Amino acid sequence: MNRTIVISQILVIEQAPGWLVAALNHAIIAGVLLIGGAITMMLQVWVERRLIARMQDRLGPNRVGPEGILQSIADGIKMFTKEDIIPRAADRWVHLLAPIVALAPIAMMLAVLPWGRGLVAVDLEVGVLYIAAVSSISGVGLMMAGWGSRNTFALLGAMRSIAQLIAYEIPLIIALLGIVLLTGGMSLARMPELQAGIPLFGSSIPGAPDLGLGWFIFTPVGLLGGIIFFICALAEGERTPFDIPEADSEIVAGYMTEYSGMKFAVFYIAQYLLNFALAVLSAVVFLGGWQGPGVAWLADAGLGAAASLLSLLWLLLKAWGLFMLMVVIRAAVPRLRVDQLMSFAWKYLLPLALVNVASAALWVGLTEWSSIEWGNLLPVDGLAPWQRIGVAALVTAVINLGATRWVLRINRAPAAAPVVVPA
Amino acid sequence: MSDQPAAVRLTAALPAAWRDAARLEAHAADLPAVARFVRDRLGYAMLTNLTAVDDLARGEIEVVYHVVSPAGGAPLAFRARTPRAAARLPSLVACWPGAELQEREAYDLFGVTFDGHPDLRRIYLWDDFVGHPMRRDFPRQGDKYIAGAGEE
Amino acid sequence: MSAHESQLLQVNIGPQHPSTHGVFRMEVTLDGETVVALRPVFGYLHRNHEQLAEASSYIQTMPYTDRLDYFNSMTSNYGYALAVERLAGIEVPQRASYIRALMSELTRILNHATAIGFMINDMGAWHTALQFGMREREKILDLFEMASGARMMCNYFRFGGVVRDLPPEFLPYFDQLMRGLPAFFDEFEQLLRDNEIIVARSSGIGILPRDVAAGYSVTGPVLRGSGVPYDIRRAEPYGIYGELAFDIPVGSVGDVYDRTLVRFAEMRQSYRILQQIRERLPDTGGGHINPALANFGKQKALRPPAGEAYARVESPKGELGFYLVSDGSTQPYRYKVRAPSFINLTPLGAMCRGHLLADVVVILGSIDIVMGEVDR
Amino acid sequence: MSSEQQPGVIVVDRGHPATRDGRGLVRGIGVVLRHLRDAFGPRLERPEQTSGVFTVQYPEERTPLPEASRNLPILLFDDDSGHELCTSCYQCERICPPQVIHITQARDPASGKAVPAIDEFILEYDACMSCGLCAEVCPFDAIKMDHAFELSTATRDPLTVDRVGLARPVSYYAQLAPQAWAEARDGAMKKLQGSRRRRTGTVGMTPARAAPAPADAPAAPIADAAPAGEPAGGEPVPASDAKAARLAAIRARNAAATDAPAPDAAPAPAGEPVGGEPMPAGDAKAARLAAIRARNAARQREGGDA
Repeated sequence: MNRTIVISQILVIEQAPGWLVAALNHAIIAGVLLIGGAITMMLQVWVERRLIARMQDRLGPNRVGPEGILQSIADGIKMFTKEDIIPRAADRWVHLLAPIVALAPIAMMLAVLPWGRGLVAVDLEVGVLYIAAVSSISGVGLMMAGWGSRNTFALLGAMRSIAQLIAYEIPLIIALLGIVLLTGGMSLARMPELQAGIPLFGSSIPGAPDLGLGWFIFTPVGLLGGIIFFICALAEGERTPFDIPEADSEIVAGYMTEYSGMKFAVFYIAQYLLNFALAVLSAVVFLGGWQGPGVAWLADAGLGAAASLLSLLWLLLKAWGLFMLMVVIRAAVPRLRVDQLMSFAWKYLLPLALVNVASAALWVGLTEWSSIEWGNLLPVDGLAPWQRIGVAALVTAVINLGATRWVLRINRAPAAAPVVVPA
Repeated sequence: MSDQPAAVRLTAALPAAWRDAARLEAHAADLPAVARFVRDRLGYAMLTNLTAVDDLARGEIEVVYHVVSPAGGAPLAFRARTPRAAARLPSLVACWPGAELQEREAYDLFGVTFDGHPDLRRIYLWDDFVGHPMRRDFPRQGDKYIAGAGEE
Repeated sequence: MSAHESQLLQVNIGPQHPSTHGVFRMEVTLDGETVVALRPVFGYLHRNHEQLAEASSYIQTMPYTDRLDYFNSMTSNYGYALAVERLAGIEVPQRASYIRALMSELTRILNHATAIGFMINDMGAWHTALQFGMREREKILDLFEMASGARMMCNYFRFGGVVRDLPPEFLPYFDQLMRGLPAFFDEFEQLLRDNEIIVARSSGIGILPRDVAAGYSVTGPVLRGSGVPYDIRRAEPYGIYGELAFDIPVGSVGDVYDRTLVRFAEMRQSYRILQQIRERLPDTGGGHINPALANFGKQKALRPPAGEAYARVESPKGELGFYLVSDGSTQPYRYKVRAPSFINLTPLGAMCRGHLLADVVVILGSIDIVMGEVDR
Repeated sequence: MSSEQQPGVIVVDRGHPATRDGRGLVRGIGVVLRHLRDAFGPRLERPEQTSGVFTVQYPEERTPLPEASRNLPILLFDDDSGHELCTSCYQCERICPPQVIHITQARDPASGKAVPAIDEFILEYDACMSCGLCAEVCPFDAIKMDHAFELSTATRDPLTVDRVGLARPVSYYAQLAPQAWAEARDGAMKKLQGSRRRRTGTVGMTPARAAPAPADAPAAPIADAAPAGEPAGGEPVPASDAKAARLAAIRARNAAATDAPAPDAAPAPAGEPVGGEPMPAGDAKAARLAAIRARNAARQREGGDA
């Protein structure tokens, strides 16, 4: 990673002790990320409300600030000044800690995401593993909230959220695993770098321009993986149609039922931040992250800072696009029932994710193994890399398409015997 | 109001059941038999409306049953009377499950006890309410319950 | 059965809950998320409407009937006016009957559009379907306001007719609305009907089989969804409904999905009826009210002869009946409302048993209740 | 299924399972996106449109109210002479379903005889349900339904509106409902001439003349009823205090006479208004009700002071 400029290296202060420099660097970066996160969350709420309003032939909040853009700040002030209620029967400390436990891991997720060319706060070699591990901690916070509130709705919501998180974490991670196989590493910072070049073939064709479009979503493995990952991200982030833990029409607000004021706002922030983090993650892993037309050109022209800025823009554009897709889905569809959610995870997503991992392995074999490793059964040595990618794409496309059709067909079984009112 | 041929058939088939055949007023004890005949033989599958009427002058409560046939036509009304002081009638829930909430309503507001009802509780008023407010002699107290509840 | 011991969970859904459509409570006993028992609890909105009516003169009750089913005050008015007209033997001129039917069918469209929207909301959608329904409802309410002076509490009907004839701006607005309605129906259906999630959430849920539905006294789209083609507009036609051509949509399974589809189809049938009414309306005669009762003093002093009358109309929610007993005075001796929302709740516990908690609100939504009518 | 054979019955189509596998969801998203696009286009203005923003930005934009629109009752007075059209015939008080109208009749200061004019007219806006029966029943076209609906207040007191707050000139109503007034005008004015002949001095003249012209200020009843700011800290202003007491007194006085709605009562003749035959039980009951209300009002005042 010789081209990577880690932010912390910008702020080298001569003659300062090393630990102080490191502490300052981390504090600044954390501050930037958290403030950015808060602003992002406010923008998200505003964008969501305005967009959904338009889809419903309304205007949405348009009073506070120009076009209502400060509405979230007004809401935030309201939240801050609201009375903080702790139910008498609640477990005080658990009730208090739950929002923090829910928010903290999500803030930690922001650290390892590559925000642009050379813009990564912490470059972990095991970024994917870290994300998977940290994101599941926030489920503990939800369970604490539901249990600590001593409210039946909250308890039901907590149970649902745990069941949902566990069920969807598996296909989510397996979908990531396919890409891990393709990239041969778990570093999130490296993933965008491997998605340069042109669609499908990346930079394997000599002489082809580096458009920054070699996104994994253009490969069959990445396409299926991306779709699975996005669906799981909806479920992880409790977005419609998977907002079952807080199904307001059924269990009022789920685990948040007994929360008010600032603690409620913390849950709210946690949720939107998680949605955004997952959108960024989807963009990084499947949509090329910060790659995009122009980045490589600027970098080659020696304009490193401009390239970083453009790459940041590309990433935000993709992440916001995915978030808006979430918004559109929220406007258009109702939520699933908890058993349908489970069966969707286990009967559709998990088998497809497993098939996708197999396809990914085949892809790696077809593009990188030599004929000897194939036991001389496949004479692949004579082919150019781009030809081998073409073959791999064809094979994996057939496998993935067939698997999808098969999974859809076997699950089209008649529903269980309906419950009938006794005469 | 009542469908003439059906009423005629009903009175002819159960001649002993009537206290006042012209109004299709049955004896309380014969009510289930009348209901079964109406439902099974005359085809009135739906008990559409159950109304209690407090006849203060005669000291009785009349319960009017409006039944309709899914095939159409005007509803058939038959009725039964019970003394106000000890209002009891057999429940028709076994015959028409749709009577359940309506009998509870009559019990709550008029104090008619329906024998054989599976779950005869007050439906609108709270459980320790005293009296049956739709009876004609229930005092009309204005907004006593809003602010004057502490006294009296 | 599982080997481990489990405890049942008691959950009170309501009286304050987002999906109880008012102040309604359900005591639900859950095993995990499966409903073991469900008891509806009523009375939070009870205001002794019937006693109020027995202490008022006949016309004074008319505005109170608006408050029964506050979505459909026009049909509530219609039922009450019909009962008093039967009791007192009042004739209704032809034009008044047409206006009444016009208002009833507009009411049906607005009720079904919002009822479906609310039910989809109960399924967890984010108000989109509801907003589309509300948009059309607003237009219909504009019409109601032109005619009656109020959007929701119309108080438009009088004994022997309606309070005033349609104003001149009514019909042009109505024609425009009619031009837009088919597009609304199509789009609404496109948005909802083939949506996999809605189908999955509603088919096979809350089945009320055909052979028990009538026994439970349910009426309206709930009964028709169960496959019984019972519609008072045809079973016992009132007003001009005997002269109008329309079909009765029925379901085949009797689940939530069938009820929704029946509502969809009924909106289209109402549209058909409205077209026929619009065609004939200019040729109708007789004025908007029976001349003998055109003076409000006559309405006020109405003393129906002693006797009883039961009149019912097909309100959008089902059979809305009014039972009146007169003792010859200016006040009814007995006034009883047969409220469809209330009686349609009879099989709620039976329909919900064995389903999941999430289905309970959907089943309740598919019954389409209004608490003003349930608790009276 | 037998219903399929019946004429006039259609069995609804439960849809086509072949269109599943997410295609329905995509169509739904398509509908939503179409609305998103249309919402940036022209506003929904004609009822035939089914897309486009249909909401109104309320305080700045208002949709015109149709002529028939009714909100709360007002009392008309003649622009030229300032005479109120009301003759205190008690018809509206009797018809009012929630019983929120309270009238006392004016008396000739010299002879003490009742004249066809009001001494006080109190209307509880907070309990009025805007049914419009009072306007319909009024034989003198004196009470009409207003279009003003922005009547929210911080306390309930200003919503008990008296003769001053209710008064509106005839021209105000004529502008609200030109057509209805055109039909009613001649009769109403003729009847006003008749009742004016029996009034003397300032009896029947609206006291609202001194107040700002209500036609310019639709929210006049509130301004009139709560002069110079809202009562602060729950301490009732003396004016509303007095009004509540006066209201209780009127109720107690009228309760006996107007207990049962008299069916054919003509405009009340001179002397104390007498309704139909008062029921023996109703008399006592109504008096008790008035006493309860007065007591409640008193307690509320005590609570407010404490």
